[in-house]
Amino acid sequence: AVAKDVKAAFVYIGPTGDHGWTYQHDVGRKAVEAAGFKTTYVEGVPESADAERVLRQLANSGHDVIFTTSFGYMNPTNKVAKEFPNVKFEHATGYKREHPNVSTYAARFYEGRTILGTIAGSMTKSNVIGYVASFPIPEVIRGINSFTLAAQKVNPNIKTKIVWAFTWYDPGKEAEAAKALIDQGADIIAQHTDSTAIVQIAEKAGIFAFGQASDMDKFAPKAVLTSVENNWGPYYVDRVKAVANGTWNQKDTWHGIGDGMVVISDLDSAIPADVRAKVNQLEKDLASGKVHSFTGPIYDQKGNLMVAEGKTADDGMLAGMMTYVKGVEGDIPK
Amino acid sequence: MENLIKIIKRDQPSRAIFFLTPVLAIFLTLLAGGLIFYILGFKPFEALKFFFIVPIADMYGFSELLLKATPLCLIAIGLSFCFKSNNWNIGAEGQLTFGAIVSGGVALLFYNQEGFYILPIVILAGAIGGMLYASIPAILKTYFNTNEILVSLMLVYVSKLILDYLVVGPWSNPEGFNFPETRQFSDSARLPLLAEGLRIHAGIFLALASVVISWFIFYKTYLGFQMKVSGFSLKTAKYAGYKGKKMIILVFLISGACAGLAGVGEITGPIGQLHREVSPDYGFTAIIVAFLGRLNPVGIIFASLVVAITYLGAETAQIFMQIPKYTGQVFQGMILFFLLASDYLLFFKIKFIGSKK
Amino acid sequence: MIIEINFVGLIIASIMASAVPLILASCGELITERSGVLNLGVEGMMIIGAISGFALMTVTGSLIIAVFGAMLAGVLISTIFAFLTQTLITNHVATGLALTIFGIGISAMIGKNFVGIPGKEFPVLFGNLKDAIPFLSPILFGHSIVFYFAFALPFITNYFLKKTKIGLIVRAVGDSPDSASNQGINVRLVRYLCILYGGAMCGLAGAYLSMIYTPQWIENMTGGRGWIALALVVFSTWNPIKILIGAMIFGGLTIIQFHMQAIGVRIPVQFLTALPYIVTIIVLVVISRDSRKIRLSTPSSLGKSFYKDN
Amino acid sequence: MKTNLTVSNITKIYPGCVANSNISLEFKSGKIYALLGENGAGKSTLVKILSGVIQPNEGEIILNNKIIKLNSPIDAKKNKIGMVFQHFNLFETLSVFENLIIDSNETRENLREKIISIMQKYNFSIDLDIPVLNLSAGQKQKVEIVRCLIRNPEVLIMDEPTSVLTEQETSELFSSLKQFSKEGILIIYITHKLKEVMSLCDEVAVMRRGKLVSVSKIIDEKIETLANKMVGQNLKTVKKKISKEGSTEQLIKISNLNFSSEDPFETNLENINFEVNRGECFGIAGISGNGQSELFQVLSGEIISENNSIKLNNYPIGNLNPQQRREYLMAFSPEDRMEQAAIPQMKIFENVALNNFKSSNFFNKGLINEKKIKQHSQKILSDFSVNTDNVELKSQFLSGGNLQKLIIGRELITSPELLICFNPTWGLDVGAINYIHETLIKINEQNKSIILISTDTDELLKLSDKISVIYKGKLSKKMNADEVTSEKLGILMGGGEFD
Ligand SMILES: Nc1ncnc2c1ncn2[C@@H]1O[C@H](COP(=O)(O)OP(=O)(O)OP(=O)(O)O)[C@@H](O)[C@H]1O
Ligand SMILES: Nc1ncnc2c1ncn2[C@@H]1O[C@H](COP(=O)(O)OP(=O)(O)OP(=O)(O)O)[C@@H](O)[C@H]1O
Ligand SMILES: [Mg+2]
Ligand SMILES: [Mg+2]
Repeated sequence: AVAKDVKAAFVYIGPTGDHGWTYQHDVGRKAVEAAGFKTTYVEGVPESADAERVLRQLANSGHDVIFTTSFGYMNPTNKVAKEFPNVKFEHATGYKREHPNVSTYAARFYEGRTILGTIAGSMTKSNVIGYVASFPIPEVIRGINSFTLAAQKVNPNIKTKIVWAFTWYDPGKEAEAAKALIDQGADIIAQHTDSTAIVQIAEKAGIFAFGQASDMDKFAPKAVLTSVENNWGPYYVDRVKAVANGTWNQKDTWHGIGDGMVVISDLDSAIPADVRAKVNQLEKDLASGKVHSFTGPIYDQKGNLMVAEGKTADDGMLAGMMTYVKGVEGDIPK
Repeated sequence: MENLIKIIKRDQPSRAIFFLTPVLAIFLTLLAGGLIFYILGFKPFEALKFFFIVPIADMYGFSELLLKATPLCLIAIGLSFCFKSNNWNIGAEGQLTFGAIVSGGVALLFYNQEGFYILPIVILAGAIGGMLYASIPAILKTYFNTNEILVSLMLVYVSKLILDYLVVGPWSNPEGFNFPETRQFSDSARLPLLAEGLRIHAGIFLALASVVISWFIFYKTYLGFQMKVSGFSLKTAKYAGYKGKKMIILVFLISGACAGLAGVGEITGPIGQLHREVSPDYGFTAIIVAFLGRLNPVGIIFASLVVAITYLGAETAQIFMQIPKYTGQVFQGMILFFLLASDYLLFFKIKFIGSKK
Repeated sequence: MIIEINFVGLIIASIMASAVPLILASCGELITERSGVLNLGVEGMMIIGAISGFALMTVTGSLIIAVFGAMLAGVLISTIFAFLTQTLITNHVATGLALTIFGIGISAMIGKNFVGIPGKEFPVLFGNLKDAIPFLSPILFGHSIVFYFAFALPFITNYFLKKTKIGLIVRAVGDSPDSASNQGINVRLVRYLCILYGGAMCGLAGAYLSMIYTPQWIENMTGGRGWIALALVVFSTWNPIKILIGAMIFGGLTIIQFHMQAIGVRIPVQFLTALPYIVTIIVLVVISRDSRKIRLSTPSSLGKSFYKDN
Repeated sequence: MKTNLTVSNITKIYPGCVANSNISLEFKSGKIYALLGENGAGKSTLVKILSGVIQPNEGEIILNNKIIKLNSPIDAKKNKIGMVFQHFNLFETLSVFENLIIDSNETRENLREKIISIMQKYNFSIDLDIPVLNLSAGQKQKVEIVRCLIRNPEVLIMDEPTSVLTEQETSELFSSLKQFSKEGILIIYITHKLKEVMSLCDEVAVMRRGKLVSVSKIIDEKIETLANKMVGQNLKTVKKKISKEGSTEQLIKISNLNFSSEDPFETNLENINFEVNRGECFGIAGISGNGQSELFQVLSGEIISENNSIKLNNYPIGNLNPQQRREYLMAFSPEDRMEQAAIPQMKIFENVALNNFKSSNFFNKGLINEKKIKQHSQKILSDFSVNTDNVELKSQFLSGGNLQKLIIGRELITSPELLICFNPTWGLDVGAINYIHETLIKINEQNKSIILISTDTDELLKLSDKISVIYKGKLSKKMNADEVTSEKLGILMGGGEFD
């Protein structure tokens, strides 16, 4: 096909303006448009039976590649892919690739959290760091662990207090969770949920926080020290071009800082120069692979060795990580 | 100048108007909808076309309409039992969810088995789940005088949290990396599809059966008669000697069973597993369907199709015209507003007379 | 020790902050219900208030315009309800449900362009006294004007109903619209005004959420608070002071669950989240058992249409 | 100053009925006027126009030589016209004081003083701070009157004020009214009780079917002449029943029947005892609100009681519901025709099906047997001379009298052993009343029994063999109907002689 003829569709779980997960995917979509391709998007598609119809409708109406950007679209994506072998499907954060026209992709957000942990550990005064989490799945546990390991490295006395919000996006709930953590003495808050409510609460309370998914600095200029940005644009442009050139093939992509899928936003001026220097170096080392977020020795909460000294956790272990490392408070909800 | 229009109370509510007002309401909704599209900067006719015609222009689209209408129709039929007899069950969404939980739990027990007996058990479990859940507001209403509107509604939140707990924790797929979903059900626990390539499944027969059965109950049985009497006047029902408490519990159970079946239809039909989002608020939308259908089983069939279109149309209009998807909900609210408003014509005549000086 | 006390004070302040929208909406609905009108559209009116407040703030930059605009939006949307139920004599329950569905839809539609925009900081009063007194300071100082208004409102409402002429008329209409009408009270007008007032308070409650509590717009951000507000009115047996208590209990249960998590209490999170709803049901059951009291405190004409022909 | 009120050419038309047709009347202060007429004559309509509640289609109201427009009750109040309505216009859950001040603009303190002085002057004693629902009917009426007096009315209109009052309360009211009249208040008094007119009023206007029939001085009238004007014909009156020897075979026995209600608006029943023999009519008199409706519900089974407290033919039926009691050949005709005994929006035959009993076969194995019900309904319509033969007609299109005939017919066509009826002729006109009375007498003649709960003492005296009075949920001793007088009943109804 001629390159310009390729049409890409994006299916979003939330509204494009959420300044979190969906917003970043839409930034990626805009990059695809800028590269000269036509795009369509459908926002607010529930993960119920409706997702399948939307996918089919998109596949049916001349789209060549469809990006399904939420875990819950995994089964519908594979199902519709079977019926439309000529359409390429790209499913974010899932693991099923049942047909040759389905690829999966995800980002190594945990690398970003290593950086956040380093900053938090260096800057906390109360030694209590709050962490608002969404769902107890490996991705989130991995984030908590890499964050805590990094923080401990610079400050062995810190504790990470976790509150599970059981939502990816519910600002009211996230705000209440953040408030509870602040009342419990946390002076820095990290989040693995998508709204900007938490950084806003931190701003009001006069403490520090980290943005998630997008650069949330403008929502809380004083509180936000930095954000871990999801940068899907390069990948999307790459994959759509591959479709256009006929070079698209099934892949399982897991990119981190090195490939630019995970980006650390500008560091806030509140971060002291020495910490800043350390972080900049760490970012480079993570990108080059010189440093790995999960380098042994790593112990779990009970003191059992998870990763031996000098070893790093392999991707299989990371993908199924369902235990806290030492230093994280509480249990993983069952 | 005064009294250009005179409003007169009708001696007898007109039967023709009784069935015409829903049509009028739909017409007015289209009109107002066109206006909203125009204000939002879209071409009204094109938008309405994408909203109401394109989604069902082909066989597949039509089958999707039926698929969407199936749960709405089932729940609305159940709700009409409650509404007809003056019981305000607005927690069908919770009953649907709980039905899905119970039937899903049973289906998961059989995840690695096949057998003809599995599906009936799963379906039955869903109906029972819905009934159990509906019995809570019913029992609290009959024995503790508790407001059923609020209780049934609070229980919606609770059921969604129970589902959440189960799919995140104990029932999550052991091979699924702890993602919040269960195993896929075995094929024996899935409702059979009506045609290859379409998603429309045997659940539609449950809906149709509910229509026929409810029509029969409403108009041909003592139970239906008792419900009608209770709906008009609880005092009369008491005087006639009807067992009021039993009736309240019964209509809630029927309503819960229908909602539970709708839940079964979703999870053993198009979804095939339990996850956090079993229903996009079918339980609430079905309230509109029940009213639009005038609590009449045949009317509910048409109403469920009309309301189902607003779901599909909202998607199509978004894909092809970038019209915000919420227009669907706005349409649903408007239909109900206009229907209620046009009911005025049932009881009042509006007469245009010459102006007085 | 001072830290401990402050900690409790902080928690109480958080609970109060989360109770504000409930108090506002409940007190508004209470007046509506006292006039005999059951408006189940609280959720819809709140969400309209939330988007209107946020949108006006973003567009005009004026917090005052935004707050009053949100109340006006609540009034406008409740006018639909008033017109339908009072002029066209429609069923209160069905109309209220339609209002909620419509409100959620239209707010999301309007709000499309306002998603992901940061809110403006809402000024707080007595912010400088925040650390002045242990325990009391976080409770008393450093809140928005809406916060203080909300905690005064139950008392104002109580005074209004018990001591003022108009309050008496509202109660009379709710008790017996026929008698009121024969006394020359314009029942329809009174009910219209009570509905619109309820709309204004729900609008304000919504604006509090989108402008102060979590200053941004998110679809469906009221998250069922409207229904809780309705339950609180029953819970209070139509007594504004008890609304205060109910809202604090509900707000407390909502906040405490996160603290229990942070402390490490091993109860499934979903159970903690469900707790406020379950407690609400239990409280409703306990209160409703005393049918004598319910009968005496429920406005006699609640939910019944009034039609006068002549 | 002398007040002078004139209505001229008042016409009020309701869909399907001319309630007032071209009425002209003149009233002057210092006198008490009676407005007399049978049910539906249009009396209430006329005074509702005078008090601004409704507006006439045509005609004028002239007060002190000025035409006044009464577009709302407020206008009437401004013109110092006060009205006490036929049905209480009070707010039950508000306090007496709040009820009194609701339409006034003065401060609470001033009003309280004023109210207390009015109450002292006329010797009314009512606690101002208790809710109205705790008051007796007589006290409620006084509240209504005080509410008018606060505004120093020049015109005071009373619409059938005595229907809920005891004899004593009535005479107290009359002396107050006479006092008001002496003080220069113009009084318009509505009633269809002739004796009251004779003892209270100076002039009388009689209405019939919306038209003014006559205006005359009371000294020129006699009860008989007024009655004829009111009814418009020389009525054949139903023969008062001759108490025959009667059977001594007991049909129903009520013993130690108690009921305590959770509803604050209801009356508790205390230790009710009575029995009714076959062929006997047992009358229960009393002012409304003294437990009649609770007693009716207990007897019909709408409220279940202790099983042995009600025995029919020695068989305990206290915990049977109405449907089960119908199987034992009991029948019930409740007070509220439109909201309880029938459903106006349903068709005649559907309303007939409300009285469902096994042998009727209206419902067979849970299915509706429409044919059977319609046949049965047809028979009721013809046997009880309801003026339609269309069983598909919605009941709301029947007039009050015809609806009552349908209900009584429905209850009687099963040939019950015992009919329990509650105010069976309430709101009906004379023709219909006669028909119902004849029917009830016929039942007794067929050796069937009746329990007649009624607030109309004339009716009770006419139809009953034995009479008791219910007062505050207690039942008086049983008396032979031919030995009691209406005075005696009056005393009992007012609570006299109830230990
Ligand atoms: N709102 C109404 N709509 C239609 N008809 C009405 C209305 N109100 C009264 N009527 C009719 O007008 C007629 C006169 O009624 P009105 O109440 O004046 O009679 P009344 O003389 O007061 O009788 P009663 O002794 O029963 O109180 C009756 O036939 C009644 O049915
Ligand atoms: N308030 C009202 N509103 C509407 N219609 C009414 C009203 N009151 C009475 N009607 C209708 O007016 C008609 C006459 O009613 P009403 O009870 O006055 O009859 P009636 O002439 O007294 O007959 P009967 O002698 O049988 O009692 C009936 O059809 C009744 O339904
Ligand atoms: Mg009258
Ligand atoms: Mg009549």
